[in-house]
Amino acid sequence: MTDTMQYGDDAAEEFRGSVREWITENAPPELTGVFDWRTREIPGYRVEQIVEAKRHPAHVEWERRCVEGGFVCPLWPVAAGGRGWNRVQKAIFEEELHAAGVPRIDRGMGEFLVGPTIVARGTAEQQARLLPPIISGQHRYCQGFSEPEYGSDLAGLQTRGAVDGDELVVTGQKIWTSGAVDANMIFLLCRTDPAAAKHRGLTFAVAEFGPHNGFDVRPIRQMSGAYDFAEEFISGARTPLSNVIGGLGEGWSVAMTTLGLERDFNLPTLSLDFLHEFGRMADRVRESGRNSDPVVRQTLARAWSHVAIMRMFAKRLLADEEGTADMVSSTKLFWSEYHRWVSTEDLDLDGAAGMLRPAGDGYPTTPIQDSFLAARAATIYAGTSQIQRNIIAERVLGLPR
Amino acid sequence: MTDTMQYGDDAAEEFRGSVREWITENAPPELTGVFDWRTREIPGYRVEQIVEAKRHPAHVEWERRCVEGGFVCPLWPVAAGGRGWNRVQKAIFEEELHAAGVPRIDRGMGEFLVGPTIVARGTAEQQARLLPPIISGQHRYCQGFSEPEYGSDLAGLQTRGAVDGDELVVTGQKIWTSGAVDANMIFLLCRTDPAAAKHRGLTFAVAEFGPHNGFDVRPIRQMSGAYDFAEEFISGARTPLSNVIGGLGEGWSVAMTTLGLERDFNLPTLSLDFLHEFGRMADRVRESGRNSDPVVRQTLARAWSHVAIMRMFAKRLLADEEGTADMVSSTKLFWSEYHRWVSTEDLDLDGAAGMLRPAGDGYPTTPIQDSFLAARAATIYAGTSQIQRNIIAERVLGLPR
Amino acid sequence: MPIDTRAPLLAAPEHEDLRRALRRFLTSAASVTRARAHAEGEEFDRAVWLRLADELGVTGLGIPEEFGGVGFGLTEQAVVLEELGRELYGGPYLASVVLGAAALLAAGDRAAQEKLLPGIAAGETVATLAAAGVDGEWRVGGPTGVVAREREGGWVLDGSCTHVPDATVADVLLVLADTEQGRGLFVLPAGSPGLSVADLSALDQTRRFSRVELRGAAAECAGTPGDGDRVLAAVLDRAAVALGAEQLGGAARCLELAVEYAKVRHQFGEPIGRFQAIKHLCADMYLAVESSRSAVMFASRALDEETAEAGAAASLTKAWCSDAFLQCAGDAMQIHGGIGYTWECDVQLYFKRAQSSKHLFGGPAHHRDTLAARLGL
Amino acid sequence: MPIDTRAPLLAAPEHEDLRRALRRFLTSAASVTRARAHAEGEEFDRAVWLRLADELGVTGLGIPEEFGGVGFGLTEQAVVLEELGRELYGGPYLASVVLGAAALLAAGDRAAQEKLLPGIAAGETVATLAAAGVDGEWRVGGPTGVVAREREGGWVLDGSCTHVPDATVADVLLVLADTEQGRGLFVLPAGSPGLSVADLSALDQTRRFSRVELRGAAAECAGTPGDGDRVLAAVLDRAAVALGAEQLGGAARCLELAVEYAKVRHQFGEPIGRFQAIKHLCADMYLAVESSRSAVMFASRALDEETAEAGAAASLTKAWCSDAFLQCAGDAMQIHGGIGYTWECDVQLYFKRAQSSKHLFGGPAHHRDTLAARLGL
Repeated sequence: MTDTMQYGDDAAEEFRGSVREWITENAPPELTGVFDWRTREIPGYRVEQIVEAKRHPAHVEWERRCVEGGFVCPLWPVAAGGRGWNRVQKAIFEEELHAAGVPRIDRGMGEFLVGPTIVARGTAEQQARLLPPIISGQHRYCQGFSEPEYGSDLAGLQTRGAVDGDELVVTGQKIWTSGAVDANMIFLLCRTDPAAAKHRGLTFAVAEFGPHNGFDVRPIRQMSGAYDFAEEFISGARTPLSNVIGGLGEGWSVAMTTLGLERDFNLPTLSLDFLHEFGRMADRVRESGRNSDPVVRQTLARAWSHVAIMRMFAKRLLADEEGTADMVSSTKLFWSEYHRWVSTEDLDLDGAAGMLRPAGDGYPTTPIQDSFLAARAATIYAGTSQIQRNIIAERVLGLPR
Repeated sequence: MTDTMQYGDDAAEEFRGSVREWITENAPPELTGVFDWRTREIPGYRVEQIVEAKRHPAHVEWERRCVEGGFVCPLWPVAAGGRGWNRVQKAIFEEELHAAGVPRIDRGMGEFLVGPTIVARGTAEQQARLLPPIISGQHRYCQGFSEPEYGSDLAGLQTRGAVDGDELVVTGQKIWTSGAVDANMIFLLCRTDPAAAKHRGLTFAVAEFGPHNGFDVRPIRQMSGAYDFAEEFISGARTPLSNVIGGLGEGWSVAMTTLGLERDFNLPTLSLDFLHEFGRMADRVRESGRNSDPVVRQTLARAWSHVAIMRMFAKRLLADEEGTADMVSSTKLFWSEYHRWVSTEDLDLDGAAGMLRPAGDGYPTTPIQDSFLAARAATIYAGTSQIQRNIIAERVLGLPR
Repeated sequence: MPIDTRAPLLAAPEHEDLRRALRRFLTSAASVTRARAHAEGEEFDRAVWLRLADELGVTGLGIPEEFGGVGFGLTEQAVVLEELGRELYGGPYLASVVLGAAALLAAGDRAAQEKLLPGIAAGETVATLAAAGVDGEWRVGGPTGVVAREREGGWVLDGSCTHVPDATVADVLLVLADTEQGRGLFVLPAGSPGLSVADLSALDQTRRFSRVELRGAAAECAGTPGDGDRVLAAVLDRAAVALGAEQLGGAARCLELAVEYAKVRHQFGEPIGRFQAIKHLCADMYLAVESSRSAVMFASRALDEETAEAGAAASLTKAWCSDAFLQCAGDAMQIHGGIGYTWECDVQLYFKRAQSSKHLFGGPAHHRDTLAARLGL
Repeated sequence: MPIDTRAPLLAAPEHEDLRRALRRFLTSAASVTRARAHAEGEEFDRAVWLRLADELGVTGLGIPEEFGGVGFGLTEQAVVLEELGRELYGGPYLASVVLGAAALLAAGDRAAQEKLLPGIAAGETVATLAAAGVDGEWRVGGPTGVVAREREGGWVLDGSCTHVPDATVADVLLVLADTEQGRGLFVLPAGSPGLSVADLSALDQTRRFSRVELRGAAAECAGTPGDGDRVLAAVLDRAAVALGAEQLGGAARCLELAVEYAKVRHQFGEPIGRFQAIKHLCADMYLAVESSRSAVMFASRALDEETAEAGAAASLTKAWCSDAFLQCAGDAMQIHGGIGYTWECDVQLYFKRAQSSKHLFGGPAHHRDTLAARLGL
């Protein structure tokens, strides 16, 4: 049934009812007050703020119930410990969580990248050993792909992987590692055969992450003051060969599987978050009486238009799983450029008051300032706006390379 | 004295006084009513409108006085029949004409391109024979460079020139010939040595223009309904070898001289014309009471800002003749993109009324509609906005080709 | 205002069947080449119109079954309008099937509906609506140039109305006029005594507008005098989305023309489509087209289902698609270079249609301000 | 409004000498590296400030000779501000030499001028102006948070003022305060009883702002009570152009940083500066920089010569340079990729300065509206 479920049809609405009921029964009432979960997908929140919110007893209890109820990693196959949901179900679940003001318990890169890669390319032994700790939260992954000179250009990476007995020994440097602050595992690409051609001789492996295993983690401070990314100097990090996914020298192909999964976009939830953010901006404008300023009205109308269209993009993506590859670059470009624009307009509404930050050590900022600063990263990471336009022109429109 | 004259210094102001006096004494009073000469440099006027205005007796009389007074082709050396003015003097003269609401008598491409090319590269005999009829208005030139497949890419042009006795016989096709409607002479590039490398073997010549000399002129209708350009099919057009400038096979180098002269920009006058156009838009807004609409006010403030900056660009160009090559692409990009924007805003101010044209045959339009349509050509001709940005990036900023 | 998360969204397979059939038909029988001929004076081709009605069934699509239509909504009509917009079709689809039918349906006059809607649905009756103010703006509560007076049990109209689409080919005119009770909707057949229709010269020659003069012309009132502004408001929301769909079609076609040209036109030894500047213009056009498509899908469904955000969605769509179409037509022209602004190039026809449609039924700034009001700002 | 066509325009050779000397000095003694240290808590380096005053003579540039200055105008100061802006210099040039001196000159109080201007010109006295409203906006006629009362032949100030630049390093404070006769300008030395100054946390850490609290602090009135709004209006036009010049410097430096990085950063085997998308971003930044330069030249000269368009030129300049600087800083960041938004990269300092300066002395929309008014709209 769920395979043919269409977003909005009777089966979907029945599903919606059932998850809503479960949420109502299980979400701790005080959880909504811990954090504004309705905007957590929007660039601008600091990892440390979210990490702290997750330590709240209400969140800990909610996490326990979600794990027990089987609502973690729900897109994973049942055999892998998931629910085997399709994207429509996940979107509906997240919509209901958003409506309730509580977060989905996600496992970050473990859930979206590592797990599905292991499901697709790992052995049965690897699946049995590596997937459950992701669901339980015991393994928290970060990604080790980018290197200082090879951001968009993976095939040239230089980090070495040497086989030593039944272990792989990794030496080199990685950068732009998001989630490194909180991670205890890493999945990475390293070059195990330096003699092979550029995109051959790469190996994909998971490894324990931290100083105890040769990872000298240096958090990278962003202009917002947050440390959402890190750089690692890797000297002799070890991992058993049984942690190599897809076999030695097969890393390029495995990495392409992983990067394909980055398309498992979160636009349905993101667009709801942007709508929530718009609502807060509209409330501020109403409170200040500036809703009578025709220039401000034009701006807010443009903002809502973007969000409504983004919401519709999300529905189109959900309705048409086949054609989505064509649209992923478009939707990334659309929301990241929108957010760069709207977050500037939002801060501009504060006028001179927006020049000041809250007092305190370590460059604290207002949520609007956070958004303004973080929005500048979103047009760069996961493919710059320039690269997205290239992809649209070449892959979607067929212009010559 | 005039060589060291600075725009705005005492010598320049003395010069201004003298030309103003001459204009006051010589401009026929009724000439200002014949046409809105203050906006004639802005894209949007049709060649046929200007041709008609020039037939008015007041204009004929004004032209006669300007020729007699030696105010035609004033940048040409005195020996060539000009006044040997520098650009500052020409700009001041044009400012005074603009203030008086009367046109400068210009000789179009004859004055700006052909004449200076002949001065630089022609023989004494050619100068004596070919320059005076430009000043008198007897020779009216159009330009035969572009070909259908070679717009921006001159070196590949295909029109053939064969030497037959003491004549050059030209066969081929030219396009985007502006001024063809009114011209009786052409300067063109043709390939006289097909065996030579791409940009060698070209020859630059002037020739009589018209059906009597093998030029089958087919006016190109623009979307405005005007015929400002033409395409020519050239079958055996003849011109004496004495009309070859710079020698057979030297055409590329002569053409580079000519194209360098396209930099003899008219920004000082153009910016005054844009200011005049802005004034008309501001008047319309005031009359309709829309000056109280904050959205419209923002638009008009932006428009005036562009014009004021353009005016200042013009002064900087005048003050710094050496550094101008760096700025020519910038000013072209600036004014053409500005005009594309402002002419749309201008027509938008008319709302639904702007959907209608004046009645009459042949697609007559209002001046605002004319501007709106013609502005789309200006971001294309004389180097598209894309090409101007390339030039700025490579030649001015030094980014790699 | 919440954005409804429930409505199913995907264009049904039947929509795609309709789209394919219509595109096949238009390409052969009513392509932009015919639109150009129409622009240069060719008469309205009623045979093509009747084939659209009979063979494709598009005229009855949005009219209830009880009045001889198919009983679908704007969602389905949007497919038709997009396809017509791709070819700049010059027939009275917007005038008759969108404005005319919507006005009759909104006015709720059963007798008028039974009399006129079956003919409109069948394509046999061409209707149009005269409702622009004296300045050409279609606005609820705006000034109207027509006065209706009761006389001898009927009504008599005097005055004039501009920006009436396709009035010269209409069989029946619906006219919004002032009465002592407020504005009302009136009906009179073409050729009525005292009615004269004159074509206007338009920037966009592919869509014909007329000025309608009324000198004591007899007319019937459809619905209730005084109810005209409510009727017009309902019509304008539908018209905004319908025109948005048409603009989407034009924008999409401009993108195609630009991409096709960029693949074949060479400069400096390469197809210009290999230059990143051209690629990025095209990518931005693609985003403009697909965002417009999202807007049209959102708004047509919202109006069909009468959701709370229907009005906001309509305003959004007209503003958004207007900007997107002009962007795409302008950039297609830029990519075509010199050829693009010649009379012979189809791109200029789209460019003029884009600028003109932008101001039909209210410009983008007006719609954004209305949208803000509808969001409670 | 006509745009004056007469004024000579080219930067005089002496300006270029000043520019070169200043750039040399700043690069070695007060580069953006020092600005970063200052942002992270380093104290104001008075030695560098005094060298700027003594060796470069920039503090007296715009002050009349009779008060110990050089007697030049904004045209010359603009060169200085552009260079300071290039390095995000964190000293009190804007506060003391632009705001402080301009306020004293506008207020026209000879005694106060003779007492304070020579010190400001010599760099020995650092002044600042507290004139923002309670919301941080510097606006003529806006709400002020300070009240001045006459007592025992002098004046006493109570209240508070936010967004006071460099107040923690100022030797003397000029304060705009409400009196019974209207607003007036008041002077009090740093350390006065009842005066307290606290640094504010700012988005842009390279420029320090303070909150000034006044509790019965004694002050002298400079000029006439009631004349404060006129004084503020004169100061604000000069401040708008001065800040515009500083923004121009920041924008120009961002362009340089972007171009330098685009030449050396390789991706896909090529310097990224070979990609047309990067080239065109840089070309548009160049246009933003050079148009800003034109605006600054226009406005500084117009204010110096008190031409009819001086006010319009000032508003234009603040609006234009604000947009240009944010554009250039943002695009420089985009071109730098991931590195660009790290704390370690200088581009982020420019980016924050750009957004912050945009709202100092009124944002772009405010200035455009003022410009429209000054054009008679």
